[in-house]
Amino acid sequence: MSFYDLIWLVPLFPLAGALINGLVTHQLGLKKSVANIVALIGSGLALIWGWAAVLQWYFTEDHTVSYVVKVFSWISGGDLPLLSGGTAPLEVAASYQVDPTSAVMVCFVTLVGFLIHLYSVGYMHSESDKAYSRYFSYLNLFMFAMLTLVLGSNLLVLFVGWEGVGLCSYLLIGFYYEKEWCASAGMKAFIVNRIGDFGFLLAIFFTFGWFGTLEFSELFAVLSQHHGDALVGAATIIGVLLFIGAIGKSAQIPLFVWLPDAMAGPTPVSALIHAATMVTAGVYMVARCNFFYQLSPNAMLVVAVIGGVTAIFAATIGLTQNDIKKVLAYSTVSQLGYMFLAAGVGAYIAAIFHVVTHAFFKACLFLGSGSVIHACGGEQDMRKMGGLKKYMPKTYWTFLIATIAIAGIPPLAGFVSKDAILAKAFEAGYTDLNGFGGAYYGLWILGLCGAALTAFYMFRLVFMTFDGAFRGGEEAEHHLHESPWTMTLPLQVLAFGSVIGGLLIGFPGILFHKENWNFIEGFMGPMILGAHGHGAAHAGGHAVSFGLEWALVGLSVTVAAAGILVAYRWYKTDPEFSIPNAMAERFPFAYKLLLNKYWVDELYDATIIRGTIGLARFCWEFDARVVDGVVNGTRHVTVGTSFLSGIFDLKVIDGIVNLIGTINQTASRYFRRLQVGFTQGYAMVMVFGAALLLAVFFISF
Amino acid sequence: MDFLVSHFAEILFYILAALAVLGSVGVITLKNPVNAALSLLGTFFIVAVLFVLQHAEFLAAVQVMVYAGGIMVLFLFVIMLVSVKGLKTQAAFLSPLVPVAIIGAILVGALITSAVLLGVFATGDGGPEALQMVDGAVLGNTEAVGMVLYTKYLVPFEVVSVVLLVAMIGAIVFGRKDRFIEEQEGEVGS
Amino acid sequence: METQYAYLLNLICFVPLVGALFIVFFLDKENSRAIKMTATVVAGLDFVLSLPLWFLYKTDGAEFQFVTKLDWIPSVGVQYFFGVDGFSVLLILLTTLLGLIAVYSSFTAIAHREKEYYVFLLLLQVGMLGVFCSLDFILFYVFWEVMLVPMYFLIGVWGGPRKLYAAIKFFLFTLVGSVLMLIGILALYFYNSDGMAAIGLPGLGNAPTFSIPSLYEIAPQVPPELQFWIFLAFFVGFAIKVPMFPFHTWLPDAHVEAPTAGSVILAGVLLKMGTYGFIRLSLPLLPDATIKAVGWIGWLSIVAIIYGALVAMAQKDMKKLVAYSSVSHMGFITLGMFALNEAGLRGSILQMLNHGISTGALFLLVGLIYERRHNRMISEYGGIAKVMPIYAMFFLVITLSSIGLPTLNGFIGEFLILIGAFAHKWWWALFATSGIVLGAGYMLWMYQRVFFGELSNEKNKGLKDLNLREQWTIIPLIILAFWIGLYPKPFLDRMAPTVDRVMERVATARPEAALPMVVHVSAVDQHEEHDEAATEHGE
Amino acid sequence: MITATHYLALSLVMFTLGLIGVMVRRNFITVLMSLELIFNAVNLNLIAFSFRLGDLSGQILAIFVITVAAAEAAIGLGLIIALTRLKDTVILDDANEMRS
Repeated sequence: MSFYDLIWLVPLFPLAGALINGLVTHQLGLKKSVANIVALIGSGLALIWGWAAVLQWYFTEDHTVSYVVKVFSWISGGDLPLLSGGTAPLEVAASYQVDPTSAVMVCFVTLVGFLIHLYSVGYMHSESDKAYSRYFSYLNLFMFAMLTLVLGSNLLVLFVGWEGVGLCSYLLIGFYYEKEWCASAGMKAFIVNRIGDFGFLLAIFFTFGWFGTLEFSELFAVLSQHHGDALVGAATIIGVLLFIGAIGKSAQIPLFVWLPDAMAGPTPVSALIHAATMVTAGVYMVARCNFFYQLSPNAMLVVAVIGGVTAIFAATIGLTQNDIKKVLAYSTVSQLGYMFLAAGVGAYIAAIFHVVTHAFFKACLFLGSGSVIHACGGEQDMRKMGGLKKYMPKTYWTFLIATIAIAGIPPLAGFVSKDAILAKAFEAGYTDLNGFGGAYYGLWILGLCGAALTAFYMFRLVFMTFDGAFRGGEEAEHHLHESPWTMTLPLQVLAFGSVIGGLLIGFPGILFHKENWNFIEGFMGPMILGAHGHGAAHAGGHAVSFGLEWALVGLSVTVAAAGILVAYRWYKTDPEFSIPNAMAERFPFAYKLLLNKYWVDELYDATIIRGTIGLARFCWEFDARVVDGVVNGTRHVTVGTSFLSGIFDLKVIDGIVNLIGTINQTASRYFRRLQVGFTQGYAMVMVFGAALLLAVFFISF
Repeated sequence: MDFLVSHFAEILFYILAALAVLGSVGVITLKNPVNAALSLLGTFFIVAVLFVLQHAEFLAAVQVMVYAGGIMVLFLFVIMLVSVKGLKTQAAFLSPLVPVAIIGAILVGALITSAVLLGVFATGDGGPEALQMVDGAVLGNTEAVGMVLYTKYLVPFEVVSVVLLVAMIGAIVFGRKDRFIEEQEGEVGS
Repeated sequence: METQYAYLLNLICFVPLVGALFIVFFLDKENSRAIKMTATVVAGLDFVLSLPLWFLYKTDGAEFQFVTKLDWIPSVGVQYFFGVDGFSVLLILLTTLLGLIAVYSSFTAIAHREKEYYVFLLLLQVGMLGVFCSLDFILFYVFWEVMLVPMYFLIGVWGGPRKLYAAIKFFLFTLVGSVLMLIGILALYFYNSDGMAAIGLPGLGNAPTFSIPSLYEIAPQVPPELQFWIFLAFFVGFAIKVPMFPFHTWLPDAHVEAPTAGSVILAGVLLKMGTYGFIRLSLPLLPDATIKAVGWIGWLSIVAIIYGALVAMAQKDMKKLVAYSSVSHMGFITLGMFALNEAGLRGSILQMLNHGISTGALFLLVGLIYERRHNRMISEYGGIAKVMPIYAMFFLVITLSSIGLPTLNGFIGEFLILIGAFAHKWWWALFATSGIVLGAGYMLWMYQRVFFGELSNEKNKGLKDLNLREQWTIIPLIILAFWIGLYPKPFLDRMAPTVDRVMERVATARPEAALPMVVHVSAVDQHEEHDEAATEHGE
Repeated sequence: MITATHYLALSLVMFTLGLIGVMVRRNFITVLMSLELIFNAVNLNLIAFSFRLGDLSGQILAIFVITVAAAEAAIGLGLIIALTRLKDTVILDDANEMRS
């Protein structure tokens, strides 16, 4: 029994940690230290076991095939008719798998996760015991969900992890539930994710409908044989639907509104969930299901276009934000756009590579901003900060390194991965991939502009917070202090990671004719459908000439440098930021547009949210009036008929009885006159009577 | 003259009939009860004659004795009693009812005639002679009647005598002045 | 016909009756402690007795097990015919569990007239168990009616302000339904024996019998027109009970006015009567009509799902919201059922259990807060999580189970139903999945307005958290929720034989009412003589 | 030749006149007299049939009729005397209360 045979222990450790913290420490209100130990053990064991399993698997097993470990058979739905005719048994197993994609993800998720756990120990120290244990239980639960998502061997287990992370983000965003806007931010995140999951679920049904199985390995096998265009239609539908799920989870264009609000949660949460791991789940899913996208050019285009547009769109909003975490949030959305752009052009490995590097420096940025906020007593507005360089040297240096990395300055990680994406985008345009060359060119240009903007607003952030004079109040300045080691150590590790990570993992071998040095390309190669052999996207040799590669590198570096210079010019030299303010007056509409995030939130609120509530109210009115009305109507009808029958009974039948009474009365009134002792009258009556009798006798006779 | 002789019976009957009708009308129309009584007496005699024509000699005798002699005397006696007390006897007719009564009477009369006409066709086995025969020997009507009365109709005869007795007692009770009525009057007066 | 352990079934069904009678005669009104203890012991005993059913039921054994068959009215063919299959075992366990929880959750809720309350609760239990066990139409109908009366009193006497209106509405609605059902039963009965001279329909001439299994045999011979009318009669009876879209207005009133335990059982088990009826009676007995009806019932269920969710979103009263949410959930169940494939049916049966657990727990939770604050308006609450953390956690878990979060029971049922519906008509799944999003919407919105935000309302400050007894009304349901969520295999295996048999019986329908779901039909000549053997097309 | 019909016709006329007399006259005595007239008509009828059928029972019946008539007249006149003592009148209309 090797480590990787028990791979399902990796998600189980944090789950155990979560349960212990949740049920034991929280209920009994034990001290913080207990919660610390339990949480750290939980994620630490996952880290150790995960790395051990991956390494052992790496050295003993064949990399080109995924090693599936079936834990137990989860759902069995009997035979189901398929869209493609025939029937297939619905047997979904709870099974995990180890293969290059999940290996990479497991490694960086466990590492970053553990570091953020360590960081949270310091950051959450000011919370009450109960809240503290509750926080760590949720964090461990998140680790369990993320690892399940990453390690799942079929779409359904992935979906379990998918929803699990959604739940944990809901719980952690809404951690400070006393504050109304925190709770509503949490709910907003969950519902937007749920809308994304709507697409994901349909994709699962279509996958089963067409292929009769949800296992990645089986799907990979089935799709790699089918070269005919029969499945292109199916692959497109499934690809687009899956991408809808990814949009919801990774906050792309239509469904990105929840990520900026998600900053309401504690900063380590933002770092872990909304920077490093959860939001990248969408990218992982697209990379995992690359076989769908490889078969349908339209789906790939959709991914690329949305990715590119989101990148530039989020970058523009990031320019004007004043809240430090909002800037980082929009930068995350923008970087995710880049990852999807990479996936859209067929460079799934570059996308995953950017995920890893982004995890390092974005986590470092968030944690840095966390320690800044921690120091400034919860203040998040950059305009009230400044000159923190002197007070927090470690945080400053790690923050600066991460900013350089994200800006895309060589040799740091950011440059390596972002440049790879831009190169691939250019190449797609150049080789007219799937006939959409023009679109890919446009996206490449957008990418370049985005890179410039990213460099600009990141350095704007650094200069505003760390340089110049402290703009916060006097007493705030007094307890500006460097964060404890538990917070700075993870910062340093992550900064180190963002420096060497890039070269170590994905060395740009192409530039130096040493393709095999690029560890990640080689490692994850077999996972991509058609990577070797028929691959329409990028043939073995490079369509783009060698010289062109270097030109691209040069271009992206110059663009980044330009961004930094402008930022330096505007924010570093004059502390009153006169130029940006002047720019703001000259283009008031543009400034307001960007500041208010293109009013997207308000738009959604007015249309969708108000619409559904209005529709709901209308349905309720309809229900109360019409459907209930019908029921009450029948009630009134029955009551009415009973009322009528009551009246009928009263009037008609009683009426008859009374009538008879009155008849007698009136008749008697007349007859009385006859009976007055008028003897002759009697005689006459007798005569008439006799006559009558005789008449009757004769008639009948 | 022979016409008279041959039709003597019919002519006699028609005269008697006319007289009887006249008498009856007189009884009804005469205002003064005495005159009416006399007219009734005349009618009784005419009817007695008719009885004789019909071979009911005993009956004619009885008619004359009982009716004319007895009942008429009673009537006249009562009329005298009434006129002595000076009671008003005029206003003989109930004007409004006269037409109704007449129509009613005619109606009843018509009905009875039709009944009778139907009866006319009834035929008996004996002839008129049988009225006088007793065990085959023509004795006379009275003997025949007596024979039949005391043999075949003895029970009704006794019953009728009882009726007469009861009538007598009744008449006496009405007739005499007894304490019961005074008490009534005394009581009413107080 | 496995008759081993048959006494067990009769015991389960009539132990509550004995208990109720014991309470009526031997306990006087005053000492409520004794009444409560007896009621709990009886309900507990009933639950313990029903546990062996889970283990003794052999999935590969005969269709109906633990069978007791005694002549009741032989001249007409009515028998005391008790028997269960996998499907009924699960529902019986749900009933006894919810019954036990209902009894010991209403200790503090009910103050006046406890004696009658517990008697009615136990009688209700008898009625429900009887329905699930009986395999004879008349016995089934008797228990169906017996069930109504105690429920009527539970709502009518211990209910809220508009209790009489709600009780009468509930009673009349269900009664109309059950009467129509009776007509359907009789039509079937006469057709089976000596036919209906009145409408000139010749009977099959078999011995007159009401036993359901024997009527299963003659089901294929019933002419389609007659099947349609009987199906319609059954449909109205069961649709009112489910409740399906147009007949659902009694549910919110009945729930809002019923006492906590009453609405737990009403939601937990009574709503399952309708769907149980469909699967036990309508589908197998009337194959042709079922296939024809699949279209419009599908649409009705989709409307129920979306309409129920939307109306739930607009509610201000917590119980009404949960009531409308159960209309939406039941819409899922009927959709799954009429998708007429194995996954759909399994999903709908499993969802019946899940709905019983999650909605039952929701009503318990709302009842607990109602006991403290005597108010169910969402606006009255806010920030409760601060004062009652355990309650908040329980409520969260149950909410997540009801909106179908994976690893919890709701998801398994919904997934199977949706994939079944998808296999039937792909756009069915499209609409139904939107129901899930709406579901997440209104439940979390309610959760947020009640539990998060500041503790503004003064009255909420003093609320004390759940004591041990109250916690133990919810914990078993949460354990079940996680168990079904994580390892539903034992449940799915137990219901598998029932599903297969129902599917076989539905497949016996005539070719012209061909199964619409199999997309491409092989070139079977549709219009050949219809009583020629129905060729199995497709495979 | 005089047949029974003639007598019957005569008795009919007398009967009708007597009847009118009873209904029309206001004087009690005259009413009684008209009554006697009716009796005579009946007798006439009986005798006519007795003659026609040759059966004596007709005459016997007539005898009985006469006796009854006598009894009736006695009673009637007794009434008149009682009436006159009470009401001092013999006009039928005034005697219209049962009370004495």
